[in-house]
Amino acid sequence: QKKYDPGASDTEIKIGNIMPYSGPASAYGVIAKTEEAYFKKINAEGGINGRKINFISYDDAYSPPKTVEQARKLVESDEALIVFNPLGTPPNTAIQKYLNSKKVPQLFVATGATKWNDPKSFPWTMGWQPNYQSETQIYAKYILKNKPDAKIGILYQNDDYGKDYLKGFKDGLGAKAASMIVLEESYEVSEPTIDSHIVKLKASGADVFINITTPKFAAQAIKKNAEIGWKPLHFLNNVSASIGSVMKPAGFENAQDIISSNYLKDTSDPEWKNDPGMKAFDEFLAKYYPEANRIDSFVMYGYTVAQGLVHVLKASGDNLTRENVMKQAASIKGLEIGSLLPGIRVNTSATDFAPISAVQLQKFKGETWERFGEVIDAEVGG
Amino acid sequence: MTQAQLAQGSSPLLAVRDVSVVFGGIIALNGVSFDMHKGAILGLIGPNGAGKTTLFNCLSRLYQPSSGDILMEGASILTRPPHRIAEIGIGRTFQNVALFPNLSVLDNVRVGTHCRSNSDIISDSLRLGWVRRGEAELNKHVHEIVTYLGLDDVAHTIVSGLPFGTQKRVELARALAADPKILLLDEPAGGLNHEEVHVLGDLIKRIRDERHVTVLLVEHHMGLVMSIADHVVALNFGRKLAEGTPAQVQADPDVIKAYLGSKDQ
Amino acid sequence: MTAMLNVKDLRAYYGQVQALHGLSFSLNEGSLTTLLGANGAGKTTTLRAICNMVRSTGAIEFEGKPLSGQSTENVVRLGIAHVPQGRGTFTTMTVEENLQLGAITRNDKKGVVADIERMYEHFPVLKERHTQQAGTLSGGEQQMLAVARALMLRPRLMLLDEPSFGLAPLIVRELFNILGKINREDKVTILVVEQNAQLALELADKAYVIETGRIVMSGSAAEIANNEDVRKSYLGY
Amino acid sequence: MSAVEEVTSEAPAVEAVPKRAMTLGYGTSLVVLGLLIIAPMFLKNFFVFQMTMLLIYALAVLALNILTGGSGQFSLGQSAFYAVGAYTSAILMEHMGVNYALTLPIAGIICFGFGFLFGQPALRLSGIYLALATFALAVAMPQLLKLGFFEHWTGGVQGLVVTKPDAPFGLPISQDRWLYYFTLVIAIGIYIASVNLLRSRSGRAFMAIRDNEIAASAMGVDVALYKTLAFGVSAGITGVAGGLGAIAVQFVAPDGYTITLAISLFLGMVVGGVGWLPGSIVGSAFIIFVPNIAEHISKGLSGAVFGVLLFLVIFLVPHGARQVAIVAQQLIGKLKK
Amino acid sequence: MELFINQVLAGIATGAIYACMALAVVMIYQAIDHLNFAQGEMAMFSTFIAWQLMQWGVPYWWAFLLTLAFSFAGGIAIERMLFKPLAKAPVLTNVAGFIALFAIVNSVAGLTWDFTIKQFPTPFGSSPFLGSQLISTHQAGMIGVTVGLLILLYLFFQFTRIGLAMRAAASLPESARLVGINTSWMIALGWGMASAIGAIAGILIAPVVFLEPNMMGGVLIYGFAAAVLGGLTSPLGAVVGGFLVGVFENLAGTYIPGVGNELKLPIALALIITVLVLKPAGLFGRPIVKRV
Ligand SMILES: Nc1ncnc2c1ncn2[C@@H]1O[C@H](COP(=O)(O)OP(=O)(O)OP(=O)(O)O)[C@@H](O)[C@H]1O
Ligand SMILES: Nc1ncnc2c1ncn2[C@@H]1O[C@H](COP(=O)(O)OP(=O)(O)OP(=O)(O)O)[C@@H](O)[C@H]1O
Ligand SMILES: CC(C)C[C@H](N)C(=O)O
Ligand SMILES: [Mg+2]
Ligand SMILES: [Mg+2]
Repeated sequence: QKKYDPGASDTEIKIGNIMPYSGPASAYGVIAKTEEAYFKKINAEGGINGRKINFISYDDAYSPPKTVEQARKLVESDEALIVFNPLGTPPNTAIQKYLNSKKVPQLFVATGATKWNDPKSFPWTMGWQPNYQSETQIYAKYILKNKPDAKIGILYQNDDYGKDYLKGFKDGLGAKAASMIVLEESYEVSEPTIDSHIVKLKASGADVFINITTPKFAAQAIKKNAEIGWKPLHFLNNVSASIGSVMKPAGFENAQDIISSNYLKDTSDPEWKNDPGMKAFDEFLAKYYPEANRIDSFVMYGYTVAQGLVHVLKASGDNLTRENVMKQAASIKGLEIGSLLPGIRVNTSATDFAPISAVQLQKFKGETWERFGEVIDAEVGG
Repeated sequence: MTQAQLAQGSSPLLAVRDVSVVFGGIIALNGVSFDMHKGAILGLIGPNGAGKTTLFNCLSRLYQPSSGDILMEGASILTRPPHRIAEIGIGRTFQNVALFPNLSVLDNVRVGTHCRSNSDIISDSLRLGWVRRGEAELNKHVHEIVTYLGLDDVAHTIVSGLPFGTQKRVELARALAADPKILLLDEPAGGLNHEEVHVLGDLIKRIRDERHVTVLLVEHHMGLVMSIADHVVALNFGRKLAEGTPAQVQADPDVIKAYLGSKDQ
Repeated sequence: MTAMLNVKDLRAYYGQVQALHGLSFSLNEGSLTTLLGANGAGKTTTLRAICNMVRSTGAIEFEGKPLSGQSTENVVRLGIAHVPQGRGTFTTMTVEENLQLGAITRNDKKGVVADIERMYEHFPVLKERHTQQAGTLSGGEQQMLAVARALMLRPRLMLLDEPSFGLAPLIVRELFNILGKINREDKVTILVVEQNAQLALELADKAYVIETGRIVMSGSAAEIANNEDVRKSYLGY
Repeated sequence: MSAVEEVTSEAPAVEAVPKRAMTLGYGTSLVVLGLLIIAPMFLKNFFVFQMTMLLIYALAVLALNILTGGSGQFSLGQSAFYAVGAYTSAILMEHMGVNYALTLPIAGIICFGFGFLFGQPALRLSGIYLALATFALAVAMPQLLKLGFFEHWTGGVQGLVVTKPDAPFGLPISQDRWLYYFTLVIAIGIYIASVNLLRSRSGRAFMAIRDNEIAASAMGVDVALYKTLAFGVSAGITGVAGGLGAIAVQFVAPDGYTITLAISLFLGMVVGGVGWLPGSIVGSAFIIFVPNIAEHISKGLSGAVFGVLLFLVIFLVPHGARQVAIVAQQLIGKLKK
Repeated sequence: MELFINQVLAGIATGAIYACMALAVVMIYQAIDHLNFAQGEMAMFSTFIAWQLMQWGVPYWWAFLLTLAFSFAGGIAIERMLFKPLAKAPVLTNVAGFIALFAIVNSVAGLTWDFTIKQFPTPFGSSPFLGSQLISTHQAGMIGVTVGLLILLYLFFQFTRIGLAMRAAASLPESARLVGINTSWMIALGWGMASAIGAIAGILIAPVVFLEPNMMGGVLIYGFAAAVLGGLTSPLGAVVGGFLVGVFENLAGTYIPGVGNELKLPIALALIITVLVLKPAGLFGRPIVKRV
């Protein structure tokens, strides 16, 4: 029996999305462009249970008031079924209350903040990627285990993303945080270079460097470290763990032995040359998004999350109500997506709104990441 | 007997005492002193760069003398900021016309009344009763002055396109709107032809007589100065060169040498 | 004598307002002509129209070449110097830079240096102030600078808009001596708008009187000086 | 050396408008007002929300217009005042439970004070130097809002969620419609007060300063006082707009009040016509809708399309909507004859 | 003490970036009497052109020269096409035009070259300079080029006729025309030169900050601040201003306790405003006196 909420019909499913296509965060725009291309592919292949996806994506320039306007437009004017993968913590915070009161799914938000996994207070909001706090907790545990006398210097971006990472790291160290951390440096995205912070970190005598920066600054930091001859044990956040768009520009020789973690396959990693998942990705790009820059890690990100959505919609069958979509999203069991690292699966439940919650540590060697250790379940508290 | 003569002996309305002004290395005024008596028209002449405008600027407190004092009705004006000069009755025009180019003639003149009225931004925004009544009164006053100076035809025109001479008249109107005791006129005859200068001369005298304004007149048009001034001060290189009746000054050999030049030269 | 500048049926406009209503006149090569008129008559507009600084119609020819359609700077490059009303001083630059700018179109470096010295001779106060910011000069000093700057072009035609404005009587006379001299010796043609009609008529060969945008009288300077109305309005005797 | 004011010489940054042209005639005003009152009754809530934002940004543009068109001072720092207003309202509502309507005058007063104080150092600056100073303020504001020191109040980088008010007295209209009419009343009040202000002695003092500071001071205008007052008034109105914005959007966060907002408001003023108060609403419409149109035309090039549209507008009407109004007025005048 | 020296050196290195941009800012200011908000984006675009040429196999110096030529011509073309029609429009309308240009250039670059960072080569190498690990040879080279440019610009404005004409055209176009200056072309020339200098700045900065469409956002703010601090009329001021801002912000970030880091930029800007309040024409600008 067919059941529809606004945005769904026999022929189409309207999916809303909000992305910063313009303004300082425009680098993320490719995420939605990739998603759009992926839905084109799905539609070309017959759609979802016979229905075409109508992907409506709006620009909010990363400005929360604009996000609210666009979200309301999606819900009230375009009548989209769900708002899918809107990007950024502040924009998502701005619309969370509204979407929950309207009972519109805010599905697979494109930010790793920890707060999206809160089904009790916000049953209509669900995260996607491993959350920032758990990632740095993993680093913290690693340090406690392997280098208990570390003197730690941290560089983080002064916004929600940096602070979330920072919090996770400190939580991970627990009581030892105060004694182990010798310097916490923050930078603003408006700074042209972060050289002076690196100089300061080196001078602090730190021998472990927690690098919580976005790609450009990560590359600057890696390069500057080499230039001033600072060789700490270097942890780099997953946000910037891209070989093609960070390690290579920063110089492979400068990036050796950096530790990071990942849940996605790196498109520049020769390891996946013959991997079927990667091949599918390349075929998709060639056919539906040829102008894409495949080394851009956001392309892979968009490709993956779009598949997550397609899975949920398929599972919803003919019952395309918002409630059912949310229900299906909350009951993904062991979904494998070709672009996820081996052993990492998508899992959700009525009490677990964190679809991807596992990562694997990796170390940069030569020109590739070498993964090591187990796949670690990274759910905070879990 | 002129009013000026009547007033002689009593204390001066305005007294310039030993005023000097220095710009970097340039001494623009060097110990200048003179008095102005109520009801007089005092001519101030001197070669270019003698310091006449500089003296005006001291009187309206745009410049700070490096020494000396300026007394208005016995009180020094040097402690006053520039915007509190108009309220003690010193009004001026500018050598090179300094109107508010984007405002109409009427509004230019209205600004002239600024120091004679008071209201605050809140009452103004709410257009309270007393503000409205004040504006009405002010409008009457402003229109009267505009008519007095024959500016009715252009009253609503934006001043920037007006002929130069008309602009000078608007400046005069704006200065008069504040009911000054002393009017400082910096080359009001510039750009006027002979006939127009004559009309202007009459106007200045009328203003003095009818509106009881004392006038300090800087002018290179000797005909005008000689015909209307009661008293003339000549400056040269920032110093006072001569002082006296127009006839005396005009005949002063120093003044002739430095400023007038002899006819047969 | 040939006509150096020929103006026919000149009309000029400020926005919707017409300021000149069909002026025609000509200047002979080497002549010194004066333009008289009341406040707002259109004298300034006439000079501005010759240099294409206002919207105008009609024919202006300089040495047989039409000036209409030429940009102001090209008109100047033909050798027409203009001392504008209000002086147009480059107030933020030094006195000397102002003079150099007057000669900016010239290529003879030495000649320019010599001419600057000559200007300093004409107007010694400018020499004293040569490094001073021009905007801080007194009104009269700036007027001298404006005339000197125009002379720096080594013009063949000079348009002067009330050059005696704000000048002390002594300097006015000197200025007119200089103008007379360059007119006679350097054969510079001069058109001068002047309120000091007496001096101007003394010096000029020819004069025009303009009223509300029309020429109402023309003739030799002597004729004009003897006209009743002119005597009354402009000379005062 | 005498105390000559060393004023940096700048061509007046502002092309001024004659005062009489600063407002609309009665007839037109009534038509516009009628539209503003009736239209929302027939619109979906979302469009009502957009119209509310339209009024709010119009207020902010108006405030800038008073500062720039009125007193000739340039400001790229309006986003900072907007932010202070927004945070004031949000904090008062969320932390102290103050009624939303009461927070607005408080936001206005606080911003007035802030603007007035900021105007003090700005006094000595003009033109580009003033632009830089205000720009600095705009750049600094989000960082100040993020400061850990204020985090308890501001919510730091996370911002604050604000509760949307219901219509009072059980009026049977939606929250959005109620907020719209509430905003409309405030906007009209402020508009009328602004028109009054510019037509008064104070307004003339502003404009005199804009046109010629030295002459204004010789006429008895306290240049320093009126310049800072202009900043204060402008900031105060912007603060009220910010407060309304916080209530309408239901969220405040540092990222909402970056320099981009200040630039938008500036563009709104230019498009509406510098110094022409009714243009504020046209300018506001431009900054709200044109980016939407641009992204509709091309996502990847939305910035470029926006730039091209902006160029088209300023090529066609370099004086902004005011120019359209003048042409229209002339046409109507001709038709009447 | 070592930290102090290190921070000063790091500040000088970053300051070189600001100084470079500030020179371009001064250049355009002298030509159009205004700041061009799109200048950073134009520089970024030029740098991408250089990068693209090198991707196509053009050797560094050829790419460099071609980019300069392209930027010069591009600057002139932009002025002719977009800003000449606005010559009679109010100043603020022109500022709106700069913002529009900013949006266009940024967006086109983003679409053409996307937002991933690109490595940009340096002709000076990036080994430690004179054995000091705080300044690389690239940064030293950058300081050298900046100083060289500064000298050229100074000579240009003070001693060439065209420099004088350009200043005159910017400060008082009407009078400039009256002395025979083709004001309109002076402005175009100014755009061309500013654009070329911007290209040099971009090419020098890119190896440090990595090339991407938003690379100039922060740099331009600092470039403006540096130019204004030094005095917009003075190339020397721009360079000194750049170094001062660089050093000061680092020291503020390091030594002002508590708020230092998060407020580095606001504190630096506040300092600049303080300087301006005391010295309105900037440190090296000639004070302009207005009189009546
Ligand atoms: N701000 C200033 N800086 C430097 N010099 C100045 C300044 N103001 C005036 N001067 C100089 O002071 C002298 C006196 O100028 P002032 O304007 O008073 O002359 P004036 O008598 O009014 O002359 P004029 O008849 O030409 O108007 C002039 O030589 C002028 O160059
Ligand atoms: N910018 C302008 N806008 C509008 N009208 C103007 C403008 N400039 C001049 N006019 C008008 O054009 C007419 C002629 O002015 P013009 O300046 O040529 O007169 P003038 O004879 O030089 O007089 P004066 O120099 O004594 O003012 C005047 O009526 C004047 O009002
Ligand atoms: C991986 C990214 C899409 C997330 C981004 N850094 C954010 O939180 O805003
Ligand atoms: Mg004078
Ligand atoms: Mg004239």
